[in-house]
Amino acid sequence: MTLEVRAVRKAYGSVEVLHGVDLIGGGGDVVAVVGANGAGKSTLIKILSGAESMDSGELWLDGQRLALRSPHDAQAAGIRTVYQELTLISGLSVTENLLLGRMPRRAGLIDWTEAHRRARTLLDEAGFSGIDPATLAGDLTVARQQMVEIAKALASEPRVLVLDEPSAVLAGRDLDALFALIRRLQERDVLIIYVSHRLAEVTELATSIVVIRDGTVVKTTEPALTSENELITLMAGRKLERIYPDARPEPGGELLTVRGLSRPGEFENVSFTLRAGEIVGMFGLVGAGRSELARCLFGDTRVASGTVHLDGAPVRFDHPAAAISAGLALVTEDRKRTGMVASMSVRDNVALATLHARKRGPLIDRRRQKATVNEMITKFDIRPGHCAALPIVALSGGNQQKSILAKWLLTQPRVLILDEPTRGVDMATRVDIYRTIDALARSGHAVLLISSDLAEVIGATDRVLVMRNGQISGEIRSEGATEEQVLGYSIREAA
Amino acid sequence: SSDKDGDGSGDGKAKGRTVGVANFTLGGPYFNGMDRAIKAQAEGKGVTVISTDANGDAAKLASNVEDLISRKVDAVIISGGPLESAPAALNSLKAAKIPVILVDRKFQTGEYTSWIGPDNQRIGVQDGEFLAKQLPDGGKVAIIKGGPADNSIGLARTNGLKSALGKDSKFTLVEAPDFGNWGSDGGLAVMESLLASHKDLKAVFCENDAMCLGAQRAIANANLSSQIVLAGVDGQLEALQEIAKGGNYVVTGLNSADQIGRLGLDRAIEVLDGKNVEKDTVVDSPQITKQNAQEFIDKSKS
Amino acid sequence: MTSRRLTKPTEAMATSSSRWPRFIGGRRITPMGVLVVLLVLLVGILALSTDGFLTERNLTNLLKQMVTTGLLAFGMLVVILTGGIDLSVGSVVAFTGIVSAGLIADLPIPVAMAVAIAAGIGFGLINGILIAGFNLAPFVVTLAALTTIRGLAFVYSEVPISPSDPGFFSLGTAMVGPIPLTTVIMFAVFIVGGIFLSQTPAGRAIYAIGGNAETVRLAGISVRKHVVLAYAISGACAGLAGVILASRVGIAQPSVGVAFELDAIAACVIGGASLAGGRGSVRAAFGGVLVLALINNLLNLHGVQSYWQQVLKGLIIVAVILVQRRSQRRRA
Amino acid sequence: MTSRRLTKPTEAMATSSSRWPRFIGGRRITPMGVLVVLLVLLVGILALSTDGFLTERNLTNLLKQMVTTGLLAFGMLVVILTGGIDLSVGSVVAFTGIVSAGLIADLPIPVAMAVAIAAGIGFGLINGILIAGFNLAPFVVTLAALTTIRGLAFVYSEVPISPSDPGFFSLGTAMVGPIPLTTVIMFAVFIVGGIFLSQTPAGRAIYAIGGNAETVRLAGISVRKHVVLAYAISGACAGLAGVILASRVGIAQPSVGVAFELDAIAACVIGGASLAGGRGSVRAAFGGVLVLALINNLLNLHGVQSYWQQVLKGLIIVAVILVQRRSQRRRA
Ligand SMILES: Nc1ncnc2c1ncn2[C@@H]1O[C@H](COP(=O)(O)OP(=O)(O)OP(=O)(O)O)[C@@H](O)[C@H]1O
Ligand SMILES: Nc1ncnc2c1ncn2[C@@H]1O[C@H](COP(=O)(O)OP(=O)(O)OP(=O)(O)O)[C@@H](O)[C@H]1O
Ligand SMILES: [Mg+2]
Ligand SMILES: [Mg+2]
Repeated sequence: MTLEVRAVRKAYGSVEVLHGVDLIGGGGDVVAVVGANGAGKSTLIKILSGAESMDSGELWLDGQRLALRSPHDAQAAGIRTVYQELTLISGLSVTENLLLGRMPRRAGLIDWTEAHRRARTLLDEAGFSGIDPATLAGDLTVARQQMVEIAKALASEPRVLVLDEPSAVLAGRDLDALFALIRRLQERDVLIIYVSHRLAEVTELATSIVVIRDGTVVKTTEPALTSENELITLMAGRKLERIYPDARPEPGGELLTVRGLSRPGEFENVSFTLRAGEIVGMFGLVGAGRSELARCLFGDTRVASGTVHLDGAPVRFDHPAAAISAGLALVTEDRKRTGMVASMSVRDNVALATLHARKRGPLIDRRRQKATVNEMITKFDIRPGHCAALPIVALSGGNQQKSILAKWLLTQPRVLILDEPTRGVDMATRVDIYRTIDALARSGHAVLLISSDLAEVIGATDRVLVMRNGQISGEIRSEGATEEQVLGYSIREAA
Repeated sequence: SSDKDGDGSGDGKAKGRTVGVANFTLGGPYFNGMDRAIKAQAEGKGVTVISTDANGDAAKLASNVEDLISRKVDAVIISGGPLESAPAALNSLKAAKIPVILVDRKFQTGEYTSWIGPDNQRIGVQDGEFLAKQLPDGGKVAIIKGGPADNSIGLARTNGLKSALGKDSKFTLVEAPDFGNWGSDGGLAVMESLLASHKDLKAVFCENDAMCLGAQRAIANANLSSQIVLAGVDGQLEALQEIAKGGNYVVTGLNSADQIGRLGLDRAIEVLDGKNVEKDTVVDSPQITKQNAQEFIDKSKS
Repeated sequence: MTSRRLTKPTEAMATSSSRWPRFIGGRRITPMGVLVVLLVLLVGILALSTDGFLTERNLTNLLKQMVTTGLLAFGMLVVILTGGIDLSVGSVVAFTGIVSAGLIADLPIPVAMAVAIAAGIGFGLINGILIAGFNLAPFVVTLAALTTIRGLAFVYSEVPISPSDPGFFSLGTAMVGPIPLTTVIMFAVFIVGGIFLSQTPAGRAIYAIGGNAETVRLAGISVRKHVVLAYAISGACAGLAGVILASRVGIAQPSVGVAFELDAIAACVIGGASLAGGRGSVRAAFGGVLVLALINNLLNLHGVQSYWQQVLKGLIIVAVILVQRRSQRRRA
Repeated sequence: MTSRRLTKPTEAMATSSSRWPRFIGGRRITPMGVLVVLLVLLVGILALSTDGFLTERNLTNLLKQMVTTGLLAFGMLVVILTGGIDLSVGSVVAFTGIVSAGLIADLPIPVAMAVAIAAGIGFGLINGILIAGFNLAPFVVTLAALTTIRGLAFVYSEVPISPSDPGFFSLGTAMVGPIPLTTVIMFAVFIVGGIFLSQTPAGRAIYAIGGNAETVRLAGISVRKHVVLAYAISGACAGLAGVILASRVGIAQPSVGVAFELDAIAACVIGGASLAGGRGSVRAAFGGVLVLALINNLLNLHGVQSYWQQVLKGLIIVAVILVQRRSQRRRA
């Protein structure tokens, strides 16, 4: 079984985003597709899955030329895709989501017992036994929704399984479960096309690696024959001398002090401090309660008990506006749902948190606003350049993320809380982000970096807090800390 | 269940009579004037009135009547507005042996005890004849209709006018394409459109006064008050005042909701007292012009 | 320090649950519970505050009166589940009513009625094709349909038609034991419809489309077909309602049915349906129909003056959905 | 509304795929282009097929007759941008009209009118607070308001009120050169409103809320405040429209304004506004108002029978939005 992608070209309107991409893989292969944000990975995948049509080029599966007019065609050909965005129907049960369009019937009516049974087996086979098929998809955590997506793709016994950044919302055990699944599929002679920004995974899983830059394949190689650094250089098109910034000078006085903070059912008795000029990482498995903590600090949910001090003065934020004016900023984990306004332009999105900042009388000073936004676009190298007028949905995931970061930096925060800021962000962009927060820290700000990426949570920070089941289960100086230690705190039972 | 209601009316006598009023709509001055008249008359007579409003929905009228029956009213007055008939309502009333008085609107089908109302055709004719006198050398006369012909009240009025002017070759009649929906705002808009395409109008006939009042304003805005006269129907107070002023609002035919309403209630009581009553009573519709407008104003105010 | 900083947990709950209620407490809340309490309450008030309520006649009236709204509400629910809306039902009621009354001059009554209902389905199909096929906004398409179909009703006959043949009334007046035939028909529609929505692939697809049409398409299910089906169902219900109404009133009017769609929608939402699509239940929608009917009955039996009835009806509806929202919050 | 956004991931997806390509090359293609072509077309047809059209009187009529729909449409647009809808405007028109006419018995005319408009704003505030504060479905809240406020109009006065003081009519009849004062007011509202929506923080916030309320809240902007503001604006426009209409007709009727909301909504959507919120422009909405006015004028000048007018009006509206949709597709 072989899948061949030959010289695929794709343009959106007048902009060509794929300039003749080639890719080949056989049964049991794991072909990793890596590339910077906006390189064209998702576009390529949309073409493979029939969601987008290609302008020129050919797709061959087992010596047969494929003409994919719709996702349905692709599925008929045995190509199944798990997209970057979650597509489950939150109002329906996991069972119905898994068997959508293939529900078992008796006498024309749906046979629910049989349906749940099949769903159960699907989840078990995929190794996601923890999920109850009867629950509503919407009631599952983001991570588990991702797992259901994957199980759903497997339901039709695909010959080619395409995964677009599946690990973005997974961590710890969930990630292990995914890898185990991929290995099992390899044995079943399934071809897996795997898009990820986590190079560690890629080198661990892939049988071959395709590096895309700006819509062209710059190299096809194998883990054995390459290194993470080489890959990063290829993706970025330039050498990234070092990923993480140098150690910062000793931090100053306490800026944010949290004591015994609790919200029933979310987190309990959380205490820590952020000092001026320091970057503190926060690691935890999905569901550990980090995002809830972040939202609470930001005044989006009320403090049930405990105290927060800013510059030694007690503060109590009843809504985000209060937190923002006190100098806090929160980049949320869920870009689509809480990060951007899809119907608006990049400019409107970037300016959203500072609408009142640049005004002439009661009116917004459009010229100054435009100038400021364009500054940020260049500063963060948001692609395509001059995208201020484009709707933000036209940007690739990573560039959307950069736009949101820009929005918050415009509020000139003193304490910056980042919840999974590099989720789905390529290495070059990550380095930009690390640089930016490093610069912030050096100029006396405090940064709380919530992340499920072990390397970054250690590498980019001064200290690491680990959360488990809503409690701080450990704290380590990043200097010389190992991933095992951190992971240990996040799973070990008694601390 | 009908004998149960029999008892109802029995002890009904003891604690004073209850008369139900089924209004097809109260969304217009004429009809809620009717409703008020019935209530006013009832107070004098120590009769309780339960009034319902179907908001212009025939089915709701039927169910309202059923509700009234459930509430053991002794008689029902139906103010059917534009309704042609209400068989269901009449049938259930018949089944419950409850007398039915129709006011203003006589139903084509179905059994009722007694009807009191105007002769709309006649009013139209009156207006027509008056206009004929008013405009000796004829001219173009516009007709503003209230609504579709599912309401034959308006139809009768217009036909009345046509029968008076139509045969006279001096007159050309133009019907406005759009309806005035029985309201002043509608009358205004329709008149404005009319004036855009017919500059040479001599007179306007509206199927009710409310529309005429709007039309009059449109004519005034177009500075044509001296050229175009108006003729309406109903005797709405504002119209009477305009007519009394002696402006271009020259005539209307009284169709007194107040009078009909009061007579309606009296008729209901007579029936309940077992008197045998006239089946159909046409309330005459005196023509109201500058000469007699003031006295009708005084009447309606008293 | 902590001890001094005790905050009312309710406060915290309120905010947190208003955020994403569905993620805390796990279990999903149906508005059914609230509805039942509400209905019991209404019935209680009616029974105690009026003597007319528990009479056989009044109850029969109630059963008759809820038929039109009931039928329309079911059709509306199906459309709302797809994330759409059908404003044209009131006009369809008028059109099918007058056509059925008109046709029995030359056709046997059942045929005439069948033709009229078919016309209703036809209108639904057109709505559906315009909405799903050309992906136009349901609100505007059905709004235009409201206007056009109303016009057509008048084009068919300016004047009301009251058939002489008493057979025409039988549908609207026949009783099955103590229960009006029309009410039985309505219940049948709700039961069959309930099974359709919860137990058949098509029904589930309609739910799914309201949740995420894209996903449904990717699953190889035709979104178009099912959306068209939904509007056809709504059209069929409206057609049936129109025929029943004409037969019940005994006279068909081209002007009937104005604003009927609003009650139907209100019933669905009182029943907890989400106008965004994907959420709503047949049982609850029927509960909504009952609530509206009881409110009307309450106001009528108390002889509340017409305009005050309107004032109160609006206020009560708000109160009802307010209670529901609150209860969802608390349970969350 | 938040929940609505969350439950509709389809919107976002549909957006990125189908909507976005229209932006290639930076320039945004608004439905304005289509509208302009359409308007030119309509005017052309009118000018050629009728002799009445280009007369000063007819044009003045057009200017007068679009005022009510125009004012309502602007208010409606603001509400629609937040992802809501306001069905109560027709009733507000009736209420404010009759109140203003009633009050001038004891108050100076400007004061009376101001009070009436304030009442309109008051109703808007109540709608907004129920919707944003208690997070109820806009459709049902404003539907209930429609009923209640209509009732209140009749409670205030069952009978029409025609003030004797001619000063009351001046607002509705005064001319500014060849243009009616009321039309000037409407234009003013559109211009100021346009600036408000595109150039002020509050205006941008209203757009953003329609796109993603959750994001807006987390950006430290009060969603509640702005949604309430939107409904207050709609109420104010309706109040103004009511006062103007009463003054224009010279008689205030409690029964006026039924179904006005539908024309207002149609105008917005013909102007390309998305009922899901976040999309729509003031200029385009005004274009929609013009289209509707011209359609009516066309049908009237051709003396089309009223119910045929309804039939055609509906069909034309569908045709218009169909053309728009197609054109968007083709550019894609
Ligand atoms: N629907 C679209 N219309 C127009 N351009 C698009 C569209 N989707 C993506 N693009 C552009 O095509 C390019 C490739 O986008 P794509 O999503 O494939 O990047 P990617 O490699 O998946 O990036 P990321 O790692 O951030 O997901 C980007 O420049 C993006 O702006
Ligand atoms: N806006 C949201 N809507 C629904 N679920 C959410 C939302 N935000 C977080 N969750 C889910 O709630 C669960 C617990 O909250 P939280 O996100 O704080 O855990 P976490 O430690 O931050 O894990 P992660 O952030 O990596 O998902 C997580 O599984 C998360 O996926
Ligand atoms: Mg991507
Ligand atoms: Mg999180």
